[in-house]
Amino acid sequence: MILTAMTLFLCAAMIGAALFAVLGRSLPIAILAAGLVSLVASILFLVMAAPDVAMTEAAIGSGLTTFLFFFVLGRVRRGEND
Amino acid sequence: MAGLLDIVGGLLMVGGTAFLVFGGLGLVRMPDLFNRIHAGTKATTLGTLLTLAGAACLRPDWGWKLLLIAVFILSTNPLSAQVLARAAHRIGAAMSVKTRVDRLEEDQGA
Amino acid sequence: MAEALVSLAVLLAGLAFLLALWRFLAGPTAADRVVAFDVMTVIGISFIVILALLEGRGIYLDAALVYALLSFLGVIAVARYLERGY
Amino acid sequence: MTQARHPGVQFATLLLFWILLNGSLAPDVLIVGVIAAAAITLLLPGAIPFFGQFRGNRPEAWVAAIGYFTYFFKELVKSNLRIAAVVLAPSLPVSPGIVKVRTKLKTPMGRLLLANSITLTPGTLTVDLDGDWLYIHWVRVESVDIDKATAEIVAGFERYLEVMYG
Amino acid sequence: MIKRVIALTLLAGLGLLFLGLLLDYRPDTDLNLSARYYAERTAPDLGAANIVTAIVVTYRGLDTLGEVTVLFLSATIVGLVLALGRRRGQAPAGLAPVGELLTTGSRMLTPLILLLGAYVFVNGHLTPGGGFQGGAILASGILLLLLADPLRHFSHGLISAVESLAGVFYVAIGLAGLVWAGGFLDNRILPLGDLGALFSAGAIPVIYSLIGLKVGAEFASMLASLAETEEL
Amino acid sequence: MVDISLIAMATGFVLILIGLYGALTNGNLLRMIVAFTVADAGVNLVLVSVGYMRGRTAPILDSAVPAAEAVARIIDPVPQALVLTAIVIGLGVTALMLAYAYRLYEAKGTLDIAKFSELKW
Repeated sequence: MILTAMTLFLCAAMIGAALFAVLGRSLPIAILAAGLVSLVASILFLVMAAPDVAMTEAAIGSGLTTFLFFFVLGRVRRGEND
Repeated sequence: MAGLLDIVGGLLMVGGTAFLVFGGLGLVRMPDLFNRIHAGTKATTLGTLLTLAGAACLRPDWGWKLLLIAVFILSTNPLSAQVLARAAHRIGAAMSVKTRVDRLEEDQGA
Repeated sequence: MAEALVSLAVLLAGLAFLLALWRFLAGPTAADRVVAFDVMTVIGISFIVILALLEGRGIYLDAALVYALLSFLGVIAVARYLERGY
Repeated sequence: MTQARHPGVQFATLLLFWILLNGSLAPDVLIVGVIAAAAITLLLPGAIPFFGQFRGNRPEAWVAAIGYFTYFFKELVKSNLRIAAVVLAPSLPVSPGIVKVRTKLKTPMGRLLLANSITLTPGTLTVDLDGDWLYIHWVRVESVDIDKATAEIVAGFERYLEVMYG
Repeated sequence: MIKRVIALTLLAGLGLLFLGLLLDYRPDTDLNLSARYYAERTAPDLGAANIVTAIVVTYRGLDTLGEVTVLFLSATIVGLVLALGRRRGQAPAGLAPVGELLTTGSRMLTPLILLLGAYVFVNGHLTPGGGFQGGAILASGILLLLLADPLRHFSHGLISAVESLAGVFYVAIGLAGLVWAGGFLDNRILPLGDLGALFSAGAIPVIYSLIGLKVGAEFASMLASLAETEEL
Repeated sequence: MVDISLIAMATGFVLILIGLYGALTNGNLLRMIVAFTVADAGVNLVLVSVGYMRGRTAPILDSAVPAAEAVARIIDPVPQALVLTAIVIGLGVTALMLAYAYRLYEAKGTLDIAKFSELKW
């Protein structure tokens, strides 16, 4: 019961974040929203009794993906300032 | 006596999540970025610590792992808040009109 | 009794998550969103601990451990981007 | 800035964390833990151990450590109650500002702990650390004078940390 | 505009397809045959407590070898692609300096992150996690070093040595399984031990540790080649 | 009461659609990659939800789930094993795409695919 409520809530948050990631105007914010999708997905995997998958998503989504995107974005921004 | 420990654990968890709510409320109500960082960092740190303590009361056999999570949160949470505050100040994040003094700005301008 | 309190804790954590989500969607600047993101990660740790309690599986805590130690990396990456650190 | 290396302390700290992670003292856990801790210690010579630079050989440092943790948790709870009071008040009573304070601590670990503690205590947030100067964002500025602000914000922790880390 | 209409039409079709799948879907109430086999036979045959790990490392070990190879290839290609555009001799101007607290914090926390990674892949057969997660955590430790010092130079020799040694031993253990046990990547070349102990499940912890080192080295080499797109 | 796996599966499908929409309609390469990661998360969610069964727990044996009760207590481990590697490979693919995007940017000075004219005829 409480699990179902939690799932519904998390799914709604996830769809909102995904829409934000795709339709949002600014690119850094879109990347952050994609990170949020990954966070919520990780909790959802845990709700669905998949701790291995949740842990993979945690290890990868928390730092590495965000950094890769922002690194390339930073280099592009530097190129535009030159 | 296990029943008492259970109730204490449950109450600790409710208290911790209540602090999380205060943090969220602060995040929404505070006027500028730095005040939001205040609310976010402090409230979530204590809130999570209390939640972990509550879980430790309910399941004492998980104690060591919960202690480790608490140690990690205590050492990483303020660090990220500090780095973010520094970055925000460097890019000149808007400060609330109520702000009275900014010594860092004065020193960097000099 | 403890069950009811834990359920109440889930509801409160969900409310906190919702408030942080509102700040995330409202902005106004990228740095505000990063703060909201950080708060949501920490609330996620609480969620994971509560889930472990509800399911009665201590092994779920390992995921919380990973988030507790790694979540600040994302925030630092964004902060360094904002201040042009790389 | 002292650059003293503490491979022994680093190794012991990592082994302690390994035992806490595994939650067991079985011989096979210890063997793997020794290998992993030794490898990480060798691989990262510039690292500061978690309890590095702690003056564990002096008894008063341990007393100060206990005092520090008591004071820290008291302040943490106090700061949260204050945040809750501010957030729940309809008028939102804040008068923020960034003030400058001085620290006497010299070791990196002591300074990091000081900055982190200040971030978690009532109404203060470390924004920058530059030499001897700390820049603190204060939700309710009580004094812009350096000495007064130092006494208000830093002194409580520095008293303990000075004994612990120097 | 026309592009958007075409995209929406395509997606509407795909959405109808998904809707059909969703409406027809009936959740299972009991394990299917293969899952039942894994659930029954993993503990007695392989001695691993984590069935997912048993599947990844042993039952489908060959696939995992392929996946590690895919990762290796993508890391290599990232390195090659970025090396083509490397700009030499340009000191990046106006980089924000790293604060002292972040430097100290990274010196304090990096060993802990690496230790957590080691814990995750050594305990892959007992707790959730394993080589892939542990490797990603190791790479996160490297990432923290990089964030604290953006101009840091990583030793490519060390990274590729770890990567290739781990790969060679991985294949060697697989071949040893072919010779001394039932087949390629069979874990029963070492004693199975007691269920739940660290030294159990035969070669699974060893294989997963090697995978962890290999994955960590691959991600680390991706990070290093990104960081070195500008050489001083 | 709707089943958890159905909710999650529906969400996964919606995420795939959102991600594909973003990848198809955006002109900016980096945005396309972000949309791709969203779709990736959706696919993983669908796969995991296929393996979930109500009232059962994770396929890891310990004191809470002894080996003798495993068949009655655990969920299907196979989709989890698939998704586990899919996520890691997804990061590898993302890194590869980002490296290509960065090279393209260096070569052309833009990330807008409408300006890459060699491929048009």
